[in-house]
Amino acid sequence: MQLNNSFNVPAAPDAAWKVLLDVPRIAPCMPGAELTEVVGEHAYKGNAKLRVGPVNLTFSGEAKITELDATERRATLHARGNDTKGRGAAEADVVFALVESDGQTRVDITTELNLTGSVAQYGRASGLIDAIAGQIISDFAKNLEAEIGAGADAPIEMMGDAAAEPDLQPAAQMAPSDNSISAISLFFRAIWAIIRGNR
Amino acid sequence: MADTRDIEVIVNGESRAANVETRASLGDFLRHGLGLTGTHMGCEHGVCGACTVMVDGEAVRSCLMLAVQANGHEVTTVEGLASADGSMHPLQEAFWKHHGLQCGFCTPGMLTSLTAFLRDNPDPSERDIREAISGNICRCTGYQGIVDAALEVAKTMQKGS
Amino acid sequence: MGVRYLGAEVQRMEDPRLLTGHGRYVDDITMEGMLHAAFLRAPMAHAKIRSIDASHALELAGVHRVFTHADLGEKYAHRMNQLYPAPVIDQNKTQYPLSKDEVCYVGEAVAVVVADSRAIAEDALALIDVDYEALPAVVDIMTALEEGAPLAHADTTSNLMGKMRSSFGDIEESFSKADHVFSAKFMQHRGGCHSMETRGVIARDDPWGDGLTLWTSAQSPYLIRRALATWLGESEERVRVIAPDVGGGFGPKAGFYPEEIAITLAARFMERPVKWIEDRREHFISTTTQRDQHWDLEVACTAEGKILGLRGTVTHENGAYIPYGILLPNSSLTPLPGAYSIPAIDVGVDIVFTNTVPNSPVRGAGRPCGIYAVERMIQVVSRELDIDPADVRRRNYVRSDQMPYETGAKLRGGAPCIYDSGDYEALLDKVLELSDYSSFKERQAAARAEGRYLGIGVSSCIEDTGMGPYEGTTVRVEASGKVAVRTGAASQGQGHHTMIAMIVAGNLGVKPEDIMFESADTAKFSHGVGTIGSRVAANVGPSAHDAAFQVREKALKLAAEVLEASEADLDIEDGVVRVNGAPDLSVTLGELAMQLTPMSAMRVPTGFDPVLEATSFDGSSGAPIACGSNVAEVEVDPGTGEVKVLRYSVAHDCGVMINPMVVHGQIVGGVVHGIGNALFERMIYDDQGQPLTMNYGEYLLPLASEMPRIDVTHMETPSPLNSLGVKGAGEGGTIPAAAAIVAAIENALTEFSVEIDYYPVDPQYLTELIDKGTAQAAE
Amino acid sequence: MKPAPFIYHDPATPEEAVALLSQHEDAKVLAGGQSLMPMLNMRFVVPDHVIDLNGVAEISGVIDTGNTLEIGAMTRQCDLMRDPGVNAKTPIIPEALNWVGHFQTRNRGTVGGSLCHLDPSAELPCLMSAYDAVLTAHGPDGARDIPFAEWPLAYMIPTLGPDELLTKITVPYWAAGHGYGFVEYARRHGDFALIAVAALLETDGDTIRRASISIGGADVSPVRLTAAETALVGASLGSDAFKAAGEMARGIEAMSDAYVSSAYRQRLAATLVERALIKAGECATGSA
Repeated sequence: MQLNNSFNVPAAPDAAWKVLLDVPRIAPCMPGAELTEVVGEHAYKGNAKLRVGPVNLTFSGEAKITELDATERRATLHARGNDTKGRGAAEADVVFALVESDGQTRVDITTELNLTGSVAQYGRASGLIDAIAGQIISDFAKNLEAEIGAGADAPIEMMGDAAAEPDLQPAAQMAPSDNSISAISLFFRAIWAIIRGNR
Repeated sequence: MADTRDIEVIVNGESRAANVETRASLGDFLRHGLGLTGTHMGCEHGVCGACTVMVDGEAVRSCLMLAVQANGHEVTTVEGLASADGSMHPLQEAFWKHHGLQCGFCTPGMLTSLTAFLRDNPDPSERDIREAISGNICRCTGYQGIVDAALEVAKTMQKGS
Repeated sequence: MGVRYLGAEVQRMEDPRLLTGHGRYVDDITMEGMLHAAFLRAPMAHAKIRSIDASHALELAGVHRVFTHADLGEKYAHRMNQLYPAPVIDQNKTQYPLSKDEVCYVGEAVAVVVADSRAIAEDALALIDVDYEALPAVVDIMTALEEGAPLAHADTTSNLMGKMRSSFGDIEESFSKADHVFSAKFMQHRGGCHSMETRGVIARDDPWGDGLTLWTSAQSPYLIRRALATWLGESEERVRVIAPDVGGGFGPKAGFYPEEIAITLAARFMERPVKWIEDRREHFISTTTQRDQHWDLEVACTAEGKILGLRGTVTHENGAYIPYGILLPNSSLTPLPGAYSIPAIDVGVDIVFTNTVPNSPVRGAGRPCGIYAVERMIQVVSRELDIDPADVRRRNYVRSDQMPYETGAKLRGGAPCIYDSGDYEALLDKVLELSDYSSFKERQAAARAEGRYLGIGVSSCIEDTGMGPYEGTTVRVEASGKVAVRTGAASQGQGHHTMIAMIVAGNLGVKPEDIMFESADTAKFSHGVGTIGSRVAANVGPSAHDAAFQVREKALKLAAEVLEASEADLDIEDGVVRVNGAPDLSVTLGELAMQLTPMSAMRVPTGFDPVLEATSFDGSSGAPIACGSNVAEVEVDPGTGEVKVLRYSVAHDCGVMINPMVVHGQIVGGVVHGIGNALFERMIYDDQGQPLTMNYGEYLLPLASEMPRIDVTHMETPSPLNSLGVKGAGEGGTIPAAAAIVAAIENALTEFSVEIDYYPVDPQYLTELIDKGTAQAAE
Repeated sequence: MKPAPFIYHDPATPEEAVALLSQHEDAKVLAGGQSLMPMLNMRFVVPDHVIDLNGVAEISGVIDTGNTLEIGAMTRQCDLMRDPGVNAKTPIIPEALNWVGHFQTRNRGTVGGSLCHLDPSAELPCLMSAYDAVLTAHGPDGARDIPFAEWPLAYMIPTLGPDELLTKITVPYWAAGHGYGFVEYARRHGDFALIAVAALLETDGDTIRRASISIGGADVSPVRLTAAETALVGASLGSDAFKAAGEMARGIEAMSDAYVSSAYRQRLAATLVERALIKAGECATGSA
């Protein structure tokens, strides 16, 4: 399934671009996600948690920047994870494109998400699973918007250091922790809104 | 190591003790633990009804019960329906007469379900019987022979009472 | 003589065993040292396999081995053979037993774990790490042939597997002289196997002893023996395949599966028996199914509704591989004239690969689709010309005085399709009477006055059954007096034991209960074909008849010598040969068998075979054509879109009935399968090829609660193609059902001008058509 | 299709069960097992611990308090159906339970299990929504009452802490002689409802005094048709009012899935609300 999100950040494209490439910094913007290891230049290991009703999933896998075009300011992040209990896999190609717009930056995020295995094979929940995935991406975009906005004020050199020597502590904890009831509640209320909106 | 429990279950009137893995279903325990392979596993998610047995006289899905949950209870399987002398249960006879089975795979669940149902509902209509076995899927017969068999047994039970 | 049990409603001999829980299905069999297997299956519809890491799985206590394609070694690195080669297959894609480097449907077997128990084997599946590179998947047949469509296989340039065509008569002339030409497009979806017993295999390999033995839940053990031996490059003599009690087949169990090879090799490598029992989720994604066919047809007819020609195109969904040749598209085309005399037909089929479970026949194979297509066009003619659907049929039937009637279509293998016998109009009359067709309009009007919508639908079908040439039987009298009967025909619930025992007992003069019946074990009978295409009664019936007759002849000849009487004066009853008029003079069949055994102090008569035995392969010459007419009466609730089948009537002719009770059961069961196709069974994939319908709460098999009582009446027009005059009955219930149901629904909703172009007809679809009709009427 | 390994616990009291829940992080409560067991067998749910409540006798059974019906969470659906008091005072409950699975699953399935599983299509949540039932949960700090309206938190997730246990459901009685109707449409007998409707009416002669309409299967949790309930109060029993209520149901929020669209669910809700009300109206004998 393809999901599209766009937002503006009050920063110049160059500044926003640097934040975007700082994967350890932006990873926590993904609800339920955590980075556990840097395995190479632009390659990382981590987990993402997801709850669908009684089913608690933990996807464990890798994320990698597969395409980087500094002049066009386009990057493609490929992320792929398997549920740790064998119930399926999630794979995503996330294309980030930064475009200058009135001195600010518009960030276009195109996500091609594919769920496979038994998690994806439940017809009665099919609409819901799409909606949950959509919500996660939309939350990610919102968190990223906040993060890039914040990052634009920080000295660029600092962020460069952070990228070189990543601090695996989340830069900002905006993702709802997966067992916090109120967070789940908020999260799902948002999903309901999406499900209804889509009809 | 595997989580196991010692259990004791009365199966078809006979006390059977065993050490079972707690994740084992009652159906798998009957089949592979006790060798009572008359109980069939058709879907293992509680819809097809082939694995139906009676626990304390009530028809239940043996794929949706853990073996450990049968500890201290009485279980009747299809092997326990016939009389001690080997003569078939009236329902088994009626299935035979009305061609109520073809491949025979759903049959044990049909028989255990209908045995319990007819005991509690001695004067059912055809509609009642069709609803009663709506939790037992048969791919072969189109159900008609099964329904006819159950109707006949109900009628005989009425006369007998 | 001989016909004593033929036509009798004999209670089945296999039943007491099955009723008391003493059947012996594959999973009931256990053996010393047996290990258990579970398959790791592709989670995506199309992907490259980059690597497989089973190291974590192997560390789990109780896991013995994990096999992948690479682990099987060079000797076993090849693809499976094509079971039914055919010239029209342009791209012969068969699977590897375990995927090599590409998976082409969700469910394709990638690795197999062998462990102490099934549960442990499943635990290990989650620990195998496969690195897949996802590839685009093709799911929709309507776009699969378009330029730029994703390809089902990475190394191909098109999703077109092949093309075939049924063409006869002068189609141009038919259309040019027609008063009317009408067209219709419709999609047909047929579901999966869903035998209540899933598939299952036990393999034991004993190279120094019995050789390789396979117990498998299958319809065609001989085909599996041949296919397995051929794939292994070994002699069939060292391969024994047994189909024990089988809990339903319905077509998909007639094939040969990757798991049968993989489990064989696992047993071979482990040097221990290995069992695999398919679970229900696996059944949805690894047992072959029937899927979508799209039809785009034109019919040419006269003003009176006489059909002159039929032409168009079909798109047939084949799934990812070709496990079973082109049997399905072929059997969709063969019955195309249906029960009608249609001078010209020209219909082509595009056979299309998709990234879904491979395709094989399900009860009726392509026949329900072909018949549905013809019957739809009859409905179209009836509607457009406002002629009663029964009358349109009447005007077009092949008449009994035209038999044998060569339609112009071809059976599989290219033989001409010839309708051998039958009276289609008489059959229609019978079903119209049975269903109170003539008074339906009154019922409909009375119901409408109460706000209820009733409808009636008629359909007629023919069915090419009993494809010969043989399915053999051996009959042997033992010294015990028991009669051993062996055949290759596997039973999945059709009652072969009873049927054959009836024939043999009647012919030979023994009690049916003295017959020891064995079947579906390649070590017990030399050669068999399989239980497919409603062929067993029409082939094993004649061979059992003939073999028993031969044994009888031998026994009488020998008895004549022993009793010093004329053969003409002898008769056999209950296993005893008596001299007519001299009741004290008798010898049992067992004594006669004993007589042939060289024993001290006994004279062995000369000039006789060593045993009282005969084997016959007498069968059917060609395909006996069964026929049927059905009437469905339904009620539609426009508030919910629910369709209730109120009544269903069948008039069926499958020639001489050996055991009418069994025939009745086949017809009723078949109709219910057909109603399932028409209204309930639908297997859904998403656009990425992920199957969404993976449990019995979502895949809707017909239940007793929704099924009507089905009234059946028979005609018995003997087939001239075999010695018993029988035709097949296994699929005749299913084939015409969807057409009758859909016609009845349209009839119920005439005031909404509902035209159905898809089945299974689900309530949402129906409410959309109703609402559309309501809106149009308001305009 | 065998469950992944777990550690099995069989507490005898609610306190023991709560203690086990507090102690073990990844634990799943096993009630009747008619929903959890399939998910365990299919390995959708893979918990480290399973806490079986079937030995917790004190949370099973029904009590008629005079004004309310108290249902122990572990009361089996079949027992609730057979209870004479339930049949007399809350007749819609046995009527609705007829639609819950099949008699074999009702022999094991429990009331609390269904409410905790919270399948969007399940009949019991729909009923409890219609009744504004109160659910009592036990946790390490004792009991708390949760009105049904606050019970569903998200798709198939109730408002229960990880160490809380549903122990009791309290159903307030409607006046004697109230009308009730439970209708649903499922593809086959015993299937998940596409839409289920529970309707309760109290009347005074021909005038509706009180109404409750709950729709299951439309959204992720049961929906109360409050606007229609309000509109019905004071209206006369009869087709016009019921039809209008049905039309209001057409506007509810509804889900789509692989099988049916939200538009179809809305259309079905309109049909079935009207039919449930007609049924309720027909059996209302006047409560005054």
